[in-house]
Amino acid sequence: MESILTEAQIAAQSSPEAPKLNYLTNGHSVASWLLTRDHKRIAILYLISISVFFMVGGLFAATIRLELLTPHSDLLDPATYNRVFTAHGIIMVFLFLIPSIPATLGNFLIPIMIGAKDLAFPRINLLSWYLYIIGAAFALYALMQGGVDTGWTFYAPYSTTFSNGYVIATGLGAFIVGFSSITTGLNFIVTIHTMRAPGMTWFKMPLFVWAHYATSIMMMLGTPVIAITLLLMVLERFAHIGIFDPAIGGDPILFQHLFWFYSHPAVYIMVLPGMGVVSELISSFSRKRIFGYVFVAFSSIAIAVIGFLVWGHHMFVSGQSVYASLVFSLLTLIVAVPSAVKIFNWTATLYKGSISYETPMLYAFGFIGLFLIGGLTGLYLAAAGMDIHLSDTYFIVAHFHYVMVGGQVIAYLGGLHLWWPKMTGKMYSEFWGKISAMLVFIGFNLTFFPQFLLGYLGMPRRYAAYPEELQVLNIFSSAGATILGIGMLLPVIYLTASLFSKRNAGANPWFLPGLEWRIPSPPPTENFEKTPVVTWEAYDFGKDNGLEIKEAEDFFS
Amino acid sequence: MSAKVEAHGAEHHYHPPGLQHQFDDMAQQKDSTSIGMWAFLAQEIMFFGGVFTAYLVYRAKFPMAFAAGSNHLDVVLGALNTVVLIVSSLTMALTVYFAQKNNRNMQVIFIILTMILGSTFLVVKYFEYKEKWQDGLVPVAGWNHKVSPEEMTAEEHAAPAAGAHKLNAESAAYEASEEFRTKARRGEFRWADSSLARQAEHGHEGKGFLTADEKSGYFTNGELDPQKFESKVRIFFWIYFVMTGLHALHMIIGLGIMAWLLWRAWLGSFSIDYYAPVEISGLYWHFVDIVWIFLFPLLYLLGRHFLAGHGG
Amino acid sequence: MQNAPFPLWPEQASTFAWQVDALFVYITLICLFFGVGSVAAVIYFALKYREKRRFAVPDPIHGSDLLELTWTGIPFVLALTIFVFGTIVFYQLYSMPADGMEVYVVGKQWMWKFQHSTGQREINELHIPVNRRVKLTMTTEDVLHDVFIPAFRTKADVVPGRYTHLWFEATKPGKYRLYCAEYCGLNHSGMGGWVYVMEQRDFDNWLSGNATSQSPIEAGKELFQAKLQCSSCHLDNGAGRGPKLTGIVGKPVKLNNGETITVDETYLRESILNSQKQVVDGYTPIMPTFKGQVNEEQLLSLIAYIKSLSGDTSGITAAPAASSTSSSSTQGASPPGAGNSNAAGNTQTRTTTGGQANPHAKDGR
Amino acid sequence: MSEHDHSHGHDEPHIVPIPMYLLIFGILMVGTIATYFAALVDLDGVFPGANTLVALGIAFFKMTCVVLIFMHVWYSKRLIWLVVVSSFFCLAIMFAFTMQDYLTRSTGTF
Ligand code: HEA
Ligand code: HEA
Ligand code: HEC
Ligand code: CUA
Ligand SMILES: [Cu+2]
Repeated sequence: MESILTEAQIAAQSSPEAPKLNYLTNGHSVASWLLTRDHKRIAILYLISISVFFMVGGLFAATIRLELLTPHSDLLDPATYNRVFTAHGIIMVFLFLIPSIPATLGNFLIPIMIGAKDLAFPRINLLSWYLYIIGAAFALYALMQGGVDTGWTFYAPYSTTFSNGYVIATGLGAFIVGFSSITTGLNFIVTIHTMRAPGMTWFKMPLFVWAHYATSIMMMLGTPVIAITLLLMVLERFAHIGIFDPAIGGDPILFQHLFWFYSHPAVYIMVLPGMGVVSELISSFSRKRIFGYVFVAFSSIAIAVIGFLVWGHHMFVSGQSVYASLVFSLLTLIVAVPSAVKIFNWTATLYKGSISYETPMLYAFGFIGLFLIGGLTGLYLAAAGMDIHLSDTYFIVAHFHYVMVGGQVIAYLGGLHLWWPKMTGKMYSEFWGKISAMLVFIGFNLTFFPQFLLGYLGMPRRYAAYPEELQVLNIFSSAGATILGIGMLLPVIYLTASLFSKRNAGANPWFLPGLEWRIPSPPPTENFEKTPVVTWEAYDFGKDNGLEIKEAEDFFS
Repeated sequence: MSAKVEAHGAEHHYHPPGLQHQFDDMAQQKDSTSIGMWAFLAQEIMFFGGVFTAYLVYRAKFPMAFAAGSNHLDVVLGALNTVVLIVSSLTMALTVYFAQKNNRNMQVIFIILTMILGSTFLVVKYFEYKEKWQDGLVPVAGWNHKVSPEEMTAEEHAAPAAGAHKLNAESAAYEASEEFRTKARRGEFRWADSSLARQAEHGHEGKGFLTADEKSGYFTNGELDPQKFESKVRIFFWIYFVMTGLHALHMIIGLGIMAWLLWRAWLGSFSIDYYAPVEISGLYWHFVDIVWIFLFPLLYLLGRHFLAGHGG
Repeated sequence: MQNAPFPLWPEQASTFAWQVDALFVYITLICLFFGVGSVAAVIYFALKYREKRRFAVPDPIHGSDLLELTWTGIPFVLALTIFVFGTIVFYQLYSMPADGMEVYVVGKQWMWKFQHSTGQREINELHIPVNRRVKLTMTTEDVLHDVFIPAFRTKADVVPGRYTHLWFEATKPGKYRLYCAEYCGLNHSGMGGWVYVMEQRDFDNWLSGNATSQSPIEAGKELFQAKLQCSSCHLDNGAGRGPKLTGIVGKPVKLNNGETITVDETYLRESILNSQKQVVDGYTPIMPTFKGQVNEEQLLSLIAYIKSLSGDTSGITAAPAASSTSSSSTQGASPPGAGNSNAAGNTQTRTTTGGQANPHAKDGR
Repeated sequence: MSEHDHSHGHDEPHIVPIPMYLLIFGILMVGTIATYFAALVDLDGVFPGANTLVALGIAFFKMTCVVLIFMHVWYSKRLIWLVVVSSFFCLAIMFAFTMQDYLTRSTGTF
């Protein structure tokens, strides 16, 4: 097979001129955006929406940390504080982190990476964005009306009977957003099965696609359960029938089972895409195929499958049967192994690589360090005897921020930087990129490491006020959050600024072999002029990858 | 490879009707839609699965209360509906058959038959719900038919409040009120047929078969407590309404899909080359049928034998 | 550690605290092994293999099944050791001693109520003797709460409608924090207090000297006469709308269904909570049900007071449900409302009404 | 995994003959009648829970017929089988792991 690059594309790669008609310039009306069925435009719609919610969630986080600067509830009264951390949790989880990578980077890249014109169901893709927006509107309505104070876990019977927040509106919001996640997952599964270009076999797919495949399985099979659970909760609150009400024989712990049946798989929904991104980052900037590609690919699937068997580890102290706890404990420790496999393979990929420290790569390093800490602290929680002391303390808070922020958010930022030139055709400022990556890393550790100590000392979570002797560590944490906040704010500024700069990125600024780098930046609406025929392995930097990646000197001299 | 069809080239290639731009050919499109539908059904299974889990948990805890609740349902109507749905599944399957045979008229006829059967199901369901409403079996306070004084029998007038109570009773004032008296007997939450619990207490040859939860869940100081028993029956009805309600909702959506399908079939859109919409609508319809195949025994039948074995 | 500007390690004050800490250290060692190892490797490789020429392409390496097997196998085995160790500690923490000193705990938005088996009651404070096993039997009147004592390294949720248990044996006299660790609404962070661990002698003193607070009988009297207005019907001369309650305990009472029952705590409890159920012969069932209006504690006080009217001032020793009026076939019938209580084997002796219709709830939101 | 192959245009759909549909329909009707009558007989004498087992067994059998023939899974690719089986597997996990808590709870804490 000869190279699939057209003359024009090769020209585009070396000349800074972007092609005239791309997906961004193909229609400028509002309707051309709001009614688009182009996966790339929908990705941009998602990108904008989730960024907004990330800011809102971040502002709530800032409020939390400000309040916790002093041991007393002086800035916020407890009623407000409860609403603030609930809003923070719900917005960050349902409106930001779950759609973060899949709905933006995944949406944008999966069809391109497998050589398709679009996702299998473009209209359902658009529907998914609208569902997201409708769900978010419900949540925002609840927020405006005074918020919810149940915590993001909505535990019964507090949520069903005792809370006087807007539980129904929020519950319905999360219910609807759930369907947006289901439709995204469905689309990905079908697309990955049926839309691969000729020659693109399963084991030629980038690991990013594998990770999304595993994520989609969990979205498909897990999310409906949270939907029905929230529906039952809403109905219960509305009609006071008592299915979770112990007064008439209902069982509040059933709610926890149903909730975590989804929400544990959801935490993997919240990290697998990040792992997919990190595979791409590590490979790209050490210019090597991922070590043990097949193992990394299957470890995603293993996490998806075993991930459904461990939910009870959130309920060790809940009054669940002790035998059930032990079964869940064992399975939880087993599901940690595939994550270990990934970490080790990434490390091994670096061996004898040709490593450059671009901004995205800094995020990848950050991910490995932070996710390691987050994941390893998961082991403490998985050991039933240890979790009794740690459950519902700041140790948990630190654990999940390390995996969610240190894992997924960092990976998301890394991925956003890697594919920003592809999505927008513009290059951001490498200088500011590096600065902000460092700030995030330092700020993050300063914020959340002290929380491990706080947790072991016994500071319970969801506390508006805490004992005086714990103030020093809390001040560290709040100080760190300031640095972290600045670190997170910077990309918003310099990435936006890059849109108005003249620094065109070219089709392939980093000389990478993936299919997405073989089309212009920004890509045309149809992605490929001609359906590509794939003859090379994933991450093939070698001579026969069909792409004339000349060594860099040629371009820089 | 070279035989690939270019959907959106500069010149016009062969573009079969119904082929969407993102697909290369009809085979790919058909594959995608059917995998998509199956994935969607997997999602539906888990969605219903949540309520089935709740059913499982509570039925394992309170089998007698569930039996008592089940005995309040109209098993004849339930069986009728089962038959109606099975026939509709057959007509749906035949619709697909005739689409494959390019027979427009038969397609239209069978879609209409399917819709008629689907509507029959819903009408029957409506009457069942109405009956529950009249009998005070809706588990939500205040959502039942209020028995007016005129409707009451002499007996009911005579002993309005004896042993009467309301769940979550707020006060005696309420119990003494007019509203309460009008609900007595046939009013809300009067469904305790606690004889089943009594029977289970003594069981076969003196071997009681109450579960541990039932022992604490129905009895107060060793006395069968109708109020506590009723609250468990109420859980049964709650699950009954959620399950059948969600199922009915799916039927209604199914009818909407059928209407659209009828329109397309009328226009003669489907043939052996392109009948994926018929096929996947059929999948959906059969799925809804399957849910009912389980709901029928779980809700209507389990527990009937308690009546049979012990003469009621 | 006392000299540090802030604490870094919580005090160890129970027999199993060291086990939990040992487990912590064990897992930490494993984590350091993998964490430091991986991070060191990443840093070393990143420095050593930094690109020599811009975007040079190194020789590809595809992988090694042997390596994969190693680094799947080793974590797997270590994970299993963590499981075993964790299970041992879990067993220690969650298997209840048979001979523990019983304390009953009722959580309520937003306070902890403790009652010793000798009758003493405290709020947000728990006094216990050192070196003695203490077993908590816990429930809640409203939502989930969680008893958490970091210095003892143990916690457990309290669940409405059923009993959960916790035990510990304190090793050091002192004052330790008690928290509510399960989110329970508005004042969750205020729902805490102290556990006072005392030498046995001090504890005995405390027990006997704890007369400052109102006794159950006094509290019951106040409820009966003022707060709940029972006395408006139950007059001492028997002329009220309800029967006279003086001297009834231990005596048979005839009901209007012809049965005769001996008045005991359970009967009293039922009469108050479900007054319509057992109606005294000759009276109309006009007594309102107090279910949902009196909480568990008030109920205990009322019963204590009514008993004192019959000259029985022993207070509440055994709880109503346990005073086995249970019929033979339903041994262990649990208290009303304790719908899914911990099953038949649950022979412990306090009761609760479980959650009731709740005044905080706002409809339709 | 069974794959969509780009090299041939249309894979011919399998047309299930009408008698097959009628046969399945007959089985379903018989199944319905059977469940109905089985439910009225007290089988608990055989072993406890026999009634439940029979009712669910018949329902499961009916479902299998519908899935295989009416829904054409019997004639479909392996992938479809996989989707069907894995979703039921997932459901089974939810049931089993939830019940393992409830069924072992009454034994108390160890
Ligand atoms: C992205 C999200 C994410 C991820 C990936 C994880 C990953 C893990 N989590 Fe976490 N978790 C959360 C998000 C996440 N978690 C959240 C949000 C909560 C709190 C919810 C709430 O209550 O609000 C929580 C709570 C939580 C609990 C409940 C605590 C409690 O409430 O009492 C537990 C208990 O087992 C747990 C365990 C684990 C484990 C074992 C992993 C594992 O998957 C980690 C695997 C990774 C590694 C282990 C690191 C790499 C491995 C090696 C370098 C090799 C060494 C390994 C071995 C020796 C096995 N988590
Ligand atoms: C994706 C998930 C996610 C993310 C990204 C974060 C991010 C952060 N979280 Fe979050 N957190 C949760 C998920 C997440 N959290 C969840 C699920 C809970 C549990 C809730 C519950 O208990 O129910 C929780 C709870 C939680 C607590 C515990 C509250 C308590 O239990 O009492 C704390 C306390 O420190 C905290 C802090 C932070 C901080 C400092 C960040 C920082 O990383 C945030 C940094 C980002 C920013 C600061 C935004 C940057 C942007 C700006 C600053 C722009 C400013 C805007 C304008 C100028 C317009 N979080
Ligand atoms: C409206 C009047 C009224 C009020 C107020 C009232 N009761 Fe009664 N009570 C009665 C009547 C009438 C009976 C007898 C009928 C019955 O058993 O239900 C009775 C019966 C009882 C009995 C059983 C007596 C026996 O001899 O067997 C007890 C115990 C009791 N009440 C306690 C209380 C307590 C405690 C309160 C306050 C919390 C209270 N009552 C408030 C009217 C009242
Ligand atoms: Cu009680 Cu938190
Ligand atoms: Cu989890």
